[in-house]
Amino acid sequence: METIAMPAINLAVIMPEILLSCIAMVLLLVNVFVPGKNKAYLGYLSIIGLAVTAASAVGGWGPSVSAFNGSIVQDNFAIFFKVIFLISAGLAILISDRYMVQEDCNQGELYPMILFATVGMMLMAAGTDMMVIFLGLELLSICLYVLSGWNRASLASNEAGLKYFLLGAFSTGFLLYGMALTYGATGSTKIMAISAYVMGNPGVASNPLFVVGMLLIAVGFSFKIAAAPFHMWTPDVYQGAPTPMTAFMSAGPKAAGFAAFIRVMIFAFPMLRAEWGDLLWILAVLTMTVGNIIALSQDNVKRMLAYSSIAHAGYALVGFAAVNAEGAAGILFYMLSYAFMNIGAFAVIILITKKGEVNGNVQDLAGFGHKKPLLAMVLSIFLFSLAGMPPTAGFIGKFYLFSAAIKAGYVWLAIIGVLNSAASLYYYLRVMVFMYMKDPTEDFEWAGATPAIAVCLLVAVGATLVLGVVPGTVLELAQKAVQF
Amino acid sequence: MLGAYLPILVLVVIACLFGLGSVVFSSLIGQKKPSQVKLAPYECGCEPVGSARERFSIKFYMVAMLFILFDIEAVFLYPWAVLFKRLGMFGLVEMGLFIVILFVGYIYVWKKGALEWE
Amino acid sequence: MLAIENYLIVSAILFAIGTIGVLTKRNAIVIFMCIELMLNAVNLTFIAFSRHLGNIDGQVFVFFVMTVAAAEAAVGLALMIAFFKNRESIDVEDINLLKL
Amino acid sequence: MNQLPLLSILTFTPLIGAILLLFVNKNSHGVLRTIAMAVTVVTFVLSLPLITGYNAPGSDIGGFQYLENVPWIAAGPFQMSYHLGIDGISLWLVILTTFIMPIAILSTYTAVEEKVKEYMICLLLLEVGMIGTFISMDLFLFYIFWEIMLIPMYFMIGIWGGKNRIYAAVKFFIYTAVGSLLMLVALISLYFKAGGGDFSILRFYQLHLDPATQMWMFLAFALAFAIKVPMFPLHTWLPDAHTEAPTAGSVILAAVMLKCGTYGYVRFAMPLFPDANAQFTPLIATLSVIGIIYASLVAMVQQDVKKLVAYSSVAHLGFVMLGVYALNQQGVTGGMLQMLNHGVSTGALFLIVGFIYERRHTRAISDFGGLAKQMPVFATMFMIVTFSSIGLPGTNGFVGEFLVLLGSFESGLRWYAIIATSGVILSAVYMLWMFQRVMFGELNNPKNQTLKDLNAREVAIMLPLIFLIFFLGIYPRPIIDSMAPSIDRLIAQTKVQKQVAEAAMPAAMALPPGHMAVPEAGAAPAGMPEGHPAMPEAGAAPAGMPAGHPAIPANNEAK
Amino acid sequence: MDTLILGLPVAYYIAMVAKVLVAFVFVLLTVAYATYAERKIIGHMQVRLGPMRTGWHGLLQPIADGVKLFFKEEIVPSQASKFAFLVAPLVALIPAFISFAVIPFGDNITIGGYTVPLQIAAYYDQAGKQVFDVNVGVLYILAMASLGVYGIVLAGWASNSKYSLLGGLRSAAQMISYELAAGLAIISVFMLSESLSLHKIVADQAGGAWYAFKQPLAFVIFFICSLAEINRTPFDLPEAETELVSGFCTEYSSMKYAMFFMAEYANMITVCAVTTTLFLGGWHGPAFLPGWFWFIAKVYFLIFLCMWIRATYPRYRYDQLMRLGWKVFLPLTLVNVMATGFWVMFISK
Repeated sequence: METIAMPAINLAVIMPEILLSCIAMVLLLVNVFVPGKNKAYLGYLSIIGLAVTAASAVGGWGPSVSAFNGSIVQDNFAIFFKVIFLISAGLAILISDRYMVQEDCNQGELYPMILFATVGMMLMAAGTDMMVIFLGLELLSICLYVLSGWNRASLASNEAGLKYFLLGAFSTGFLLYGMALTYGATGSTKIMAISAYVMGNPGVASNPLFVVGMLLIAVGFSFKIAAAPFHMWTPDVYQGAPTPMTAFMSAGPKAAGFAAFIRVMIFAFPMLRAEWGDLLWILAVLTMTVGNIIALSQDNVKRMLAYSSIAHAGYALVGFAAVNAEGAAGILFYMLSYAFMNIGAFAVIILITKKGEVNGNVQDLAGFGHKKPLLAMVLSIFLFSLAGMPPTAGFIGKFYLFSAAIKAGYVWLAIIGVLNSAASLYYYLRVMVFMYMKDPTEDFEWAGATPAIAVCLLVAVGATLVLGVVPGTVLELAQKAVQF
Repeated sequence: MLGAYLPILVLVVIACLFGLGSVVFSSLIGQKKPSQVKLAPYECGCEPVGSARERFSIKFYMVAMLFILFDIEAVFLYPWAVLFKRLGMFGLVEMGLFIVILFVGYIYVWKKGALEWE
Repeated sequence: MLAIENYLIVSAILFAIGTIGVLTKRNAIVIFMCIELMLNAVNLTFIAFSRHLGNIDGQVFVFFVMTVAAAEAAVGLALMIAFFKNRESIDVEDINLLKL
Repeated sequence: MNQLPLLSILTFTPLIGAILLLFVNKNSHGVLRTIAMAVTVVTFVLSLPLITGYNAPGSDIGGFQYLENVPWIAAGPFQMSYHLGIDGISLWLVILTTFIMPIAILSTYTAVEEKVKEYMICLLLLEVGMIGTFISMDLFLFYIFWEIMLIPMYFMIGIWGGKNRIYAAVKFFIYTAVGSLLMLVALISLYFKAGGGDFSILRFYQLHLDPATQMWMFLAFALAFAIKVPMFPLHTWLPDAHTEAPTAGSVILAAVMLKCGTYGYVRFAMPLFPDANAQFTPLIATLSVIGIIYASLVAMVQQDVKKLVAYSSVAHLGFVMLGVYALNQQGVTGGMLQMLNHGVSTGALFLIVGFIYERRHTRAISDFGGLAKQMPVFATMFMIVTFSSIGLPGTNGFVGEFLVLLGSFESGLRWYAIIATSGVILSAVYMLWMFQRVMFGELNNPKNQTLKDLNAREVAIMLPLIFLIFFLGIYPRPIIDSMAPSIDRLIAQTKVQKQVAEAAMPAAMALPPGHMAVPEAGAAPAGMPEGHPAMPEAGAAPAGMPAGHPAIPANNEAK
Repeated sequence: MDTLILGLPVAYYIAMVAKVLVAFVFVLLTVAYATYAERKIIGHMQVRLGPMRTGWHGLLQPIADGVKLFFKEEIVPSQASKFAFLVAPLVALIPAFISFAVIPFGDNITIGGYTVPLQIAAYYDQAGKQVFDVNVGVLYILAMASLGVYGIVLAGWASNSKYSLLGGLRSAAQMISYELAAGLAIISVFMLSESLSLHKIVADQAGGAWYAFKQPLAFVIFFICSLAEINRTPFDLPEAETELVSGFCTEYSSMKYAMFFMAEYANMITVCAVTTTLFLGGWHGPAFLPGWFWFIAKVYFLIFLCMWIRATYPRYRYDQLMRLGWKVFLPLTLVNVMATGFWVMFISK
């Protein structure tokens, strides 16, 4: 009886994922074994878990190590993204408890669910086999379907969950079909093997299976990162989902989508660089423009931020279309900044809205700036950062993305990008107009911030400013992360 | 290759013919005296109340869902079982982990009361 | 053995049927079934290629796709039930609370 | 470099003040005002050593002194530094800023009664941005300060402005942001053209770009600055912003922020892109002259005093641009002086408008009349300021305008100068007419009959300005002297480099005859990105293009 | 002689048709007489006689029942979904009859120089070498078994009657619950046999090395689960006459009703045959009798066992039933799988 040769197992490579999964499972059991209505302690435990995982992930910084027969890799690129995911999960958890209590849906499963989604994202960033990427993506998506429909009593949340589910599953179909065709054309699902095959057989670039496969994969990922014209689900889902989950979705999973997208596109289809470069800039222009233009007319702040998040995906795509190290590093940095500023902005929204997400419109913010000056200032900082004004992280991120495009010769793409930024100013400023320049229409009922949210805001503001003023270290790390 | 499944096809055809044939035959020779009362759904002899297409207990859905999830695990267990001896120690440990993870979900479901049927 | 093209054509047709179904059907469950059809078309593609290439990866992929589809089904149906409870309908035309 | 980092201290003192204010109770207005006032005064005092310590013919790099250069961000292709320094041009703008700030704050003591805390914070942050803009030697740093400036100004207009304030604030913000964002793109392109290194303006001065590239970059820079200046036809935000802004805001906007635009031309747009500059000189001169005439005519028909002053700003800035573009010693000196003058006199005008607005809560000219009888001190000061604005000999305005016209007359812009002269006359017309309508005539409006004259605080605000009006008018020598070397350097940089470029051109032209279409407008704009010499790795570049590229000196020398 | 049709000799087709027909008729007869046997056995266990009138000791009773059912009026409830109502019994019946295709019911026999395996879906060439065999026979049987659920759910839903719907749903829930446990229970068999081919599994049990001895727990669980899966007493809740008036088949009459019954008995035969194959050594037995005899004997014994259980055990309550499946059998099977793994890895070596 011959034994089957096992691929080299290197558990150290997936240690962060293992740790986080274990923590999530333990929390899941703790949740059912410990009675009581207050589930906040699970959130704190999750944060400890995330911190431990982050430590374990960062410990792998350095030369890249491939494991499981080249299915998964521990490289700086993945680690940088993992940190982004962990941070966005941590921030999202910090802002969850109060909201969930307010909306009467503070089931303890929330936290393990977020952690599992984070594991999925980590797998997406680390996977070098389309199978692993797919599994990570689905682990993430399935958790997100649940999370966006978390508030069972709210019709909006139901709709968000269902819509996200249907469209997410639909896009998964495309992604998978693309993977299948690519597999058929190249004979492997491993990114390195595909790349080697393509290098060895340049003729494959004209193989319809391969080209269609690439296109379908691009379409699938575009769905996931909400790039126009595949963005239709985003506003509804973001608006309907519970606010902390919207914050989470807009930061972590989007970054994860980019991580996988970059890895697949840059490695697996190196020969088609010219073709997908064109594809990407079209996507970038469309995404930025559509996101910004529709955001202009939004009254609901959540929905406005949803469209703005589409636009931000467009900015990131500008860096992606540049296909150079600066662009990739720019995306990394931008995603990190975006996690801070966007979740921060949502945290403020959470504080403002009352049960049932009443007060979610920009008009409801009238006079807020004078009632709660500190909070309004914090929100303004986030919004300026989202708009890309110095001295905030958002500015540095955009600077890098547009620089990458300019360096790659896409000057006009950068110009479209900055014009879009200028357009986006209008709707970000609109929030501030209401906060500072309009008189309040009704009295604020102020529930007060919890310590957790305060910590979240503090971290987010601090990071937004620090990354804006002294971004050097992080940028350097981002640069190192993209030296594959 | 196709030959292996040809007998099955033949069997299917025969079974279908048998089933259809007996239905048709019985409907030909059976008597037919339909009346409105006879065609009403049975409800212990009373007038039927409301539609039958109503909602039913969520429990059935839970069972279906749990079935899908646990059944899918069999997808992994079957090929593993066939190759289990050749996989050796590694395979055993791996499947042990798999089952442990499964048990976490199982315990969760149990504690949540999804397996209760009151 | 049949040529690979036949399998690919069948799976492409199935995939197209699924896609069209998703785009035209109104009932969320039917849409979901169409999505499952798409996934199964993908599975067929994978298996055909796997067989054609003599490479087991494709079949392994199919295992995972099936698993994922099952998990998706569980979650998706739960979402539909939650929606139905609030809305008394499962028609996608009724998923209209959130509009531009 | 062992000296105190004076410029940094200067820049960040107001920031510290702003942070300090955060911790003060928002209801203790007195404390808030005092702290803000103290901080700006301290800043002003701190800026005085700059004047004494500035060594006009100094031999520091490129004429810059008080240099501070600390590496800041170094990641990827970029190398940004915290690089500060001043030369004769920026020195006086910094002083102007620090000088105007206490005055602006003093003027708000009664004008602003609500949200004092926020207001003061805004003012102090604004000062940080403005000083930073003038002293940055690193283009990236400059851009950051440039943008930071917008934020507090936006809030000042939007929160404390008049009834159209929101429209004005948003318009102001988006107008300026669009321009500066395009500048950002040009800035990044410029950096890549320069190859690796930092963003130092001194390094960029050494570049020899091909004319087509220069043209596009110049356009981007010029657009950003032109919006800020503002030049016709991009001036429309200014009357709105000015009219709606609170007094201190208008003062700062007019006195300092508009100068950022002209400063940008002098520091960046012109010396960096000499060829394009030469090419566009007629256009800019034309626009300046149109601006002068048009704004004067519009000012004439204004019913609102503040709006009138705002339009007069547009006209004055037109003079500044004309002078700067004369590109000779007199013209540039005149332009620079005019920047200072405009700061002083228009600032003063806005203050004066503020005074009466505070009293009467109206700015319509028709609401006034005969105020001179009621408010003699006010009338006197108003008159002095009006004369200064018109440019009567003896006041500062005269020196500047005279030098500008002289310079441009002697340069290639003779005809422009002649037309612009009519602007001087027009300005006299609208200013005096306005003065006459407000100050003289019957004191027939009963509300005006109870007006009080200026109080001590208000006089204290005005006195330094009036002093400066005369000082600059009578004895501008020290300022001109200290500016002269820097201006020479600027002219040399802009002109000499042009000659170098022209000298290099035939050699380059000899290589691919069809390629060099000379810097005609419309020449090879699309080819710019591909032929980019700084990015040989861009695989898409058409073969042969870089070789014939005039911007690669190595090639030319090899031939 | 060696004319090929679709690449296969004519003899193959002859043998195939013969095997199919023999098996089909055999199953049909067994079904018919199982109903009779059940009534007789239970009757005698309860000290009564059972059917006595039709023929000698009621031997013609099944035929009489059949004729009666043929002549019954066919009622299709007015609110029923007509097509589904018609299709449901067929969906229940057909899978029950075609599961036999992969079960080896005897040793190979040789006829006219041809080796003919007594398994419908298998073929040996002239040299006696196995050419093909459905190597995933177990999967095929599981697939067919799960198809049966559709018939019942469809019947319950199509009838548009509350009893039918509830009965159908209950039945479906029960069937899938136990299908799960049954499917997991037999994994330990595959761990020992290293194959999913029933042919190979039977071959492995030659010489009395029955898996029932090696895997007693799996055997017991599988058999009990199988009973539940085919809705046999004590798990016959779906048709629970007393509470649900026959459950999913409340609205059925005539031959359509009969089909559900036939399906149930055919399923019972299948289950017993599968149990025999997997655990009781298939057709292996003392050599003095042919393999197919042993096979039939074992199957009949198991059928008898089913009837015996029916005669002696009361019906489970629904909650007990679900608890048994989910909380007892499911974990037990998983534990059994791991225990088998450890046994093979550490002890049996």
